[in-house]
Amino acid sequence: MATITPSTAEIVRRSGAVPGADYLLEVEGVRKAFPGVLALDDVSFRLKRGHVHALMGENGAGKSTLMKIIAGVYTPDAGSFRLKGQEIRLTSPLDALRYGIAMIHQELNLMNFMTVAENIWIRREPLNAFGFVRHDEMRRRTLALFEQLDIPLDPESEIRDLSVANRQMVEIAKAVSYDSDVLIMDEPTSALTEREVGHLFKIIRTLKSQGKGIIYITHKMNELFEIADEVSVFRDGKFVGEHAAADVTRDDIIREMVGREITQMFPKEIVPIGETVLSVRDLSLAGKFHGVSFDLRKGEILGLAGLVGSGRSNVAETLFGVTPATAGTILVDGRELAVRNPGTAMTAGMAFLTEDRKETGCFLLLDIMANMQIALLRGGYATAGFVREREIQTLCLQQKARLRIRTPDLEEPIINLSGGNQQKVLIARWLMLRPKILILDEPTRGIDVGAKAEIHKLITELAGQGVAVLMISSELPEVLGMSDRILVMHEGRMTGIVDRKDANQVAIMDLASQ
Amino acid sequence: GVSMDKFDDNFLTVLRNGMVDYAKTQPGVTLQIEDAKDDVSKQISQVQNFIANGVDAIIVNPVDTSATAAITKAAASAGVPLVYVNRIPADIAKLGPKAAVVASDEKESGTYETQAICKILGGKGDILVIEGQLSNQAAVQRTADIHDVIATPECKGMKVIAEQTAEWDRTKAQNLMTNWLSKGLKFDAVVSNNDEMAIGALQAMKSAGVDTKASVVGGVDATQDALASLKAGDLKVTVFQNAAGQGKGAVDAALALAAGKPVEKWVKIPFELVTPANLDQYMKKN
Amino acid sequence: MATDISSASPPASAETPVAGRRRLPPELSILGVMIGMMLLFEALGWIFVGQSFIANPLRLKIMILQESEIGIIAVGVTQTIIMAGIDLSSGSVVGMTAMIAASLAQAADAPHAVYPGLTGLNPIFPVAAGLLCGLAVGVVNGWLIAYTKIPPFIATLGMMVSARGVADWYTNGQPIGNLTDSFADIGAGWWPVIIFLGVAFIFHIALRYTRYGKFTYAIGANPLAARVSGINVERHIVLVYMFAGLLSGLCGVVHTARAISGQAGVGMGFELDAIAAAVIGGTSLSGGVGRMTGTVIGAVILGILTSGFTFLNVDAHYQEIIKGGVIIAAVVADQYRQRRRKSV
Amino acid sequence: MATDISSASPPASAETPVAGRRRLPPELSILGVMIGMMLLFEALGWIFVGQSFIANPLRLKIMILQESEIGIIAVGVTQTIIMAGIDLSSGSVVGMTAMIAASLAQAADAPHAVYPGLTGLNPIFPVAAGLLCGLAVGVVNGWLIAYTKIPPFIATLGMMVSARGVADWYTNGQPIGNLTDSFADIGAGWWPVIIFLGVAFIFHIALRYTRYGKFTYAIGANPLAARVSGINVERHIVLVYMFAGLLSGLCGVVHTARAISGQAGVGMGFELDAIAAAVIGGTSLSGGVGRMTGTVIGAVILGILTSGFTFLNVDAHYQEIIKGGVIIAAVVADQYRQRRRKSV
Ligand SMILES: Nc1ncnc2c1ncn2[C@@H]1O[C@H](COP(=O)(O)OP(=O)(O)OP(=O)(O)O)[C@@H](O)[C@H]1O
Ligand SMILES: Nc1ncnc2c1ncn2[C@@H]1O[C@H](COP(=O)(O)OP(=O)(O)OP(=O)(O)O)[C@@H](O)[C@H]1O
Ligand SMILES: [Mg+2]
Ligand SMILES: [Mg+2]
Repeated sequence: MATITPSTAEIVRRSGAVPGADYLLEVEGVRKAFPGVLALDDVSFRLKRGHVHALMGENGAGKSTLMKIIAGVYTPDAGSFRLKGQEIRLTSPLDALRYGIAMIHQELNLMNFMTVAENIWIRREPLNAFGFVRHDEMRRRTLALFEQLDIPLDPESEIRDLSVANRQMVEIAKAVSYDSDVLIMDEPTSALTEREVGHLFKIIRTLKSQGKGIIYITHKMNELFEIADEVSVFRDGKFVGEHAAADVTRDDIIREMVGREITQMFPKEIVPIGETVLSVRDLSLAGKFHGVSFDLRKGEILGLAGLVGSGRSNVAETLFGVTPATAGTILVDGRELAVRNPGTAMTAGMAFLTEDRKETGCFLLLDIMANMQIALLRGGYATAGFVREREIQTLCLQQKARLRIRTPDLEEPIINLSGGNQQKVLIARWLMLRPKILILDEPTRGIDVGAKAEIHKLITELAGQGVAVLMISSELPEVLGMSDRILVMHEGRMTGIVDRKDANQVAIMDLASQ
Repeated sequence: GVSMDKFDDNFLTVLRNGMVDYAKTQPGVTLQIEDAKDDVSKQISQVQNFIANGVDAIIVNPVDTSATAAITKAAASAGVPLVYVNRIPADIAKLGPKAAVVASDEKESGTYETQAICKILGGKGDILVIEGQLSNQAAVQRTADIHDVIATPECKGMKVIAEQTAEWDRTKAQNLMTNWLSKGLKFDAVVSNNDEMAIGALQAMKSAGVDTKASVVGGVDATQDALASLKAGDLKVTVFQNAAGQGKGAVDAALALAAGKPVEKWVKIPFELVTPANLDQYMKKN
Repeated sequence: MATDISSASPPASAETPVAGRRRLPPELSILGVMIGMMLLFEALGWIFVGQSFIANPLRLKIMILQESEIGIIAVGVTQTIIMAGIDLSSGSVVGMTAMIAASLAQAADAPHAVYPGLTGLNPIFPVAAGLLCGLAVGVVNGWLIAYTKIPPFIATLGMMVSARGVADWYTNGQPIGNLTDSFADIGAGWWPVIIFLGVAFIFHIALRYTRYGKFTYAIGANPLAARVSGINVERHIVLVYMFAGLLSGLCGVVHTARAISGQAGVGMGFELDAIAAAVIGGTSLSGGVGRMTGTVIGAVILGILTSGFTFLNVDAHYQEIIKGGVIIAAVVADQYRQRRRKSV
Repeated sequence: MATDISSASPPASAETPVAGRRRLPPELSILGVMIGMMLLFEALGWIFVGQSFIANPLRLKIMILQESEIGIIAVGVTQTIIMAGIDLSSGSVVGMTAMIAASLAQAADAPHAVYPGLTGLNPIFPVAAGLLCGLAVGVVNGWLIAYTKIPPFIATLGMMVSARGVADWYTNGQPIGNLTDSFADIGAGWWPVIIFLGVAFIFHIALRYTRYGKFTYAIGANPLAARVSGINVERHIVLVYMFAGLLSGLCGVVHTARAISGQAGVGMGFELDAIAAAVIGGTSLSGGVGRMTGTVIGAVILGILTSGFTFLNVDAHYQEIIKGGVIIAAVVADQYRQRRRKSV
């Protein structure tokens, strides 16, 4: 087996393809086991030059794992790799980058305290003759890159000051800046709204025309048909099929992914709407949003739509007391409530699924059980301080089964779960509370089609049981499909509330950019 | 200005109090006492701070006797009188006219202690040595003294069977002694670099059921606890270093130098051996 | 390939936890290192000293007795570290509470009593005073960290300097001797060991099975998420540091009783030993990870080292040099074993 | 409201980075605290002592001179902390390199020279020996941390114990005196200050303007992201600890020259002071945040405190008690000012 040492990476990259090699990247027989889990089992995969190859599969199917192997982050137990027909061996991310393989990771991987420019050019900073970094040049290059990609960000701002969506855009810019032949995108749009997605697709098309290959992972079906040329489907760590995107339908793929039919994506049921449980009047948070007012009634699902950075998440955080309001009133069951911290909100019957899984959601080092039960412990399930483990374990197991969380056991550290499964654990955390008012910020981020339908059904069920739901989502079909009414925001103002019957893409987008 | 090696040392506390008490009896004398915390650089800095503040004389209880050159130089070039107390600086020969030393001869302490024990044992026996902090000169010196005494013809029959450090600390000595006892070591005497460790060793022996009245344990410093132990018949010997005398002597020397009067280069304050026989005359002293 | 959770029927696999997957507690590995270390000394003992290292009750006792003071504060320090904090003040608080407890524990016939009117008291009083002082310091530490948001390192460093100052100032550095026998009994025989293991057990239970423990881990793993989950993070921080302070006070009392004397310099450097015991035992300084059993093993490992070296009569100078290496080697071995087991 | 990055016209806003977004360097705030502290002592000076605190060149010199040794190692320690590590061994390495440097710097007429054949050497040799030893220790630290993956706390703690052992063992605890004048010159007058500020400047530049610095921050902020970006994380860790070791060696040399003697106990506790200087100066123990200028200011703050207390003739017992409080207060003030500025 002719293996090429990393030092020849550049040569491989510069040289043309081996005659007869149709594929940019060929992966064969990859196997990867984690303790207790066989994440990939004899998987093969091929990527054509100038094509977008989509990867589909349920949460935990092994998509990210395969991509991380290709990007040199994990070492596979078995498998061979060919780049432009030449055998290569990947031992570190640096190797992969040298071979011309760049990746946008599912979990954001940025340096919080460094600037946007520093993050993008890390290890490739422009230097002057003395080896000093040329900050001006770096800034110039960043601006040039941003202009090319149409990203409106200041290269000097620090990552920690950016919203999740903007961080995602930085990741995209960083990956593009490597000018690599193979670009892997692991759920790049999970935090983006339509506008940015359109944006990203423009970038992808340009790259395609330059003859690069793109591996694209998503759980959003519509994206698949918009951008992909081929699609490969994975199930339970195995490769189950490759198709030309033009030859298959949505249902075909879903069937292949989950092994059963999913009939209805947004199983909205009209349930009786009860009395008002939450009233918000002129709620403001200085510098973030102002003058937000709405009523939320029993059994109602209120969607919250808007562009990225419109302040939707801020409203939710303020309602829950994460960032207490600077003005305005919150009434729960008609009584005014001074929400100073999440504790008071929870006592009043609220629950809040945050949008940033990593920062404000998961306790990454703790096990699944600890992650699920934490909110529950506040108000019960303990006798004289001693946690009633049995009862809680039963509850957790119920949630695990109901949400199909893919894990060997509840003692697994949550960090070892796939992104979508982590999200499910967090949803379980709040559902177990049996809240009166459920606030969901991007609830189905990174969740596969099958599970998404399940979660939608669950939300509808809860509404049927009289829970008032406030749902933020950047996926317009989701908001349109699920909500009884939709509140639209733009730059910290609410621009209107639309009823389900009047709601459509155009009306919402109109309000969102008003 | 006074810079002390450290504040939380019993002996140096007595010395310091000796200075303070004596200074109170002297009209117009105010002391500013600093704690060098066993740190040479801190001490040098303190002296420089004193000079910056324009004190009339400086008393230094050196952290490191070999590192006094810098202090001597600083004081001499600023023309401030300087008195070293308790420990003899290595550069004693190079001290200028406005400098003096008030101290006991450290060689005496370990020597007196070991000689006394040698006498009790009749010149032969196995001994355990508990050392102070390994990086501390008094510890190094006293341990060396022990070996020197054993090398003399009268004490040739003595043998060191184990030698370990307990870092001047009572409980560490308890631990060390218990570890030795657990090994079943047979010994005739324990020679400790100070009283605290000697008492620790005795406590360990007591709790292990060893008859401490019949054992031979020696220390240095003649602390209150040591004297009490001596009286109770546990400790057999300790060595008294006249801390208060050194403190008083240092203030005297500093005052004399500040007034322009000549002072002996080394004002010697002798060590004194304390045994049950002469115990009473020391009970009130430290 | 051990398990077959990749089965296509999720509900089934969700209900039946797969056999053979039971996780071993991570401290088993460091326990292995500890046992290995004892066996090594046993072997060296037969070779060089001609006696058994382990089969000696007195040695087994001193091995843990000599670390029980460190151990008591390590119980508190471990909790602060799990909560992604640290407690540097513990050693100084030991010094401070030792002086305070000693001053209230003097016998009626003490010649230079600190409080001549308060001699010969029931040991309850000095013990209570020591514990309360420790507790108060802990509350101040916790309050500073929780409400002024300064790094725990700085808050407890400041407290470390100040508490040592108080200890030195309390009697101008004079030691306090002539303590009552009833007080001294607290530090006699097996008592320090019993107290150490007792508090370790209590807080082991608290960490594993109570809300207090779950909250401690949660805050250490992700304070933001803990807050969003409704935990009163500030109050809990105060609570944990309060316990740490209380345990430092307890250590001060035990130490004083053991030495039968209160000394200002006591406890110097204890904080580092305590942190070392915790970290050797597997507690992560970045928070969220750690167990009390690990800390106990960590403390015992330090004790084995000290006893082992004295047992082999290693030259005091070489002891130090080797000791550093052995600590590193123990943790490397632990790391290695854990990693290997993981990949099996 | 500060920025308008969510504006609907991206190209325009991309071209014109919005004004007013430039962050003020965070160390400005701690500089303010430092100046406030000096003014406070100035005011107290006029009230209680009747002289100026600041207008005294000798005092200004000693204020920084007395912290310059701590400062030199703090330069290295700061970098390890920025990289989310720590270096506890620095103080012991100072002790060890001090002994080694001193043993090679003895004058030809030294009575009990350690190496009688190697006296009266050019100061180049002791300096080089000290630096190389420090460097070697640093490489070992870095290697352990990078390749065995043990926590930096344990690796450097072990090294701290071992290096102190080597220092004690080197001449069995005997101090080494009678050094050559040419060697002693390195520690005379302003030299320690110049060396401190010199290395601080070099590494300030390195951290801000070179790839070395960018990598250090990146690894500290997010080691995974650093690895994924193609940084050889292991190699860089070794590099940073190597520099930290080198600087400890330098401090050992400077100290020996300043004290004109090598003593085994030297440098005890320096590591904590150095970490304190860094943390007071705004370096975060969780990594990714910190600046050399902050560390210099942190060291100077410690110096001001010491000089100020001596100046006011505060009783040494109270000094300690107050000092702890003042360190806390300084950081609280810094925190408060920073937060206020942020929310503006
Ligand atoms: N570091 C790890 N340790 C243990 N198990 C892991 C680890 N990383 C992933 N796994 C497991 O491997 C399987 C595949 O995970 P992977 O992240 O590749 O899924 P995915 O297809 O990307 O899912 P998602 O759509 O949710 O992102 C999952 O069962 C996951 O629990
Ligand atoms: N952690 C943060 N630090 C500073 N500013 C932030 C942070 N997160 C969000 N912002 C800013 O706050 C404003 C509102 O953001 P918010 O997240 O509420 O909007 P959103 O409509 O929910 O958008 P998104 O889809 O990005 O979550 C934006 O301008 C964003 O840049
Ligand atoms: Mg994934
Ligand atoms: Mg949002």
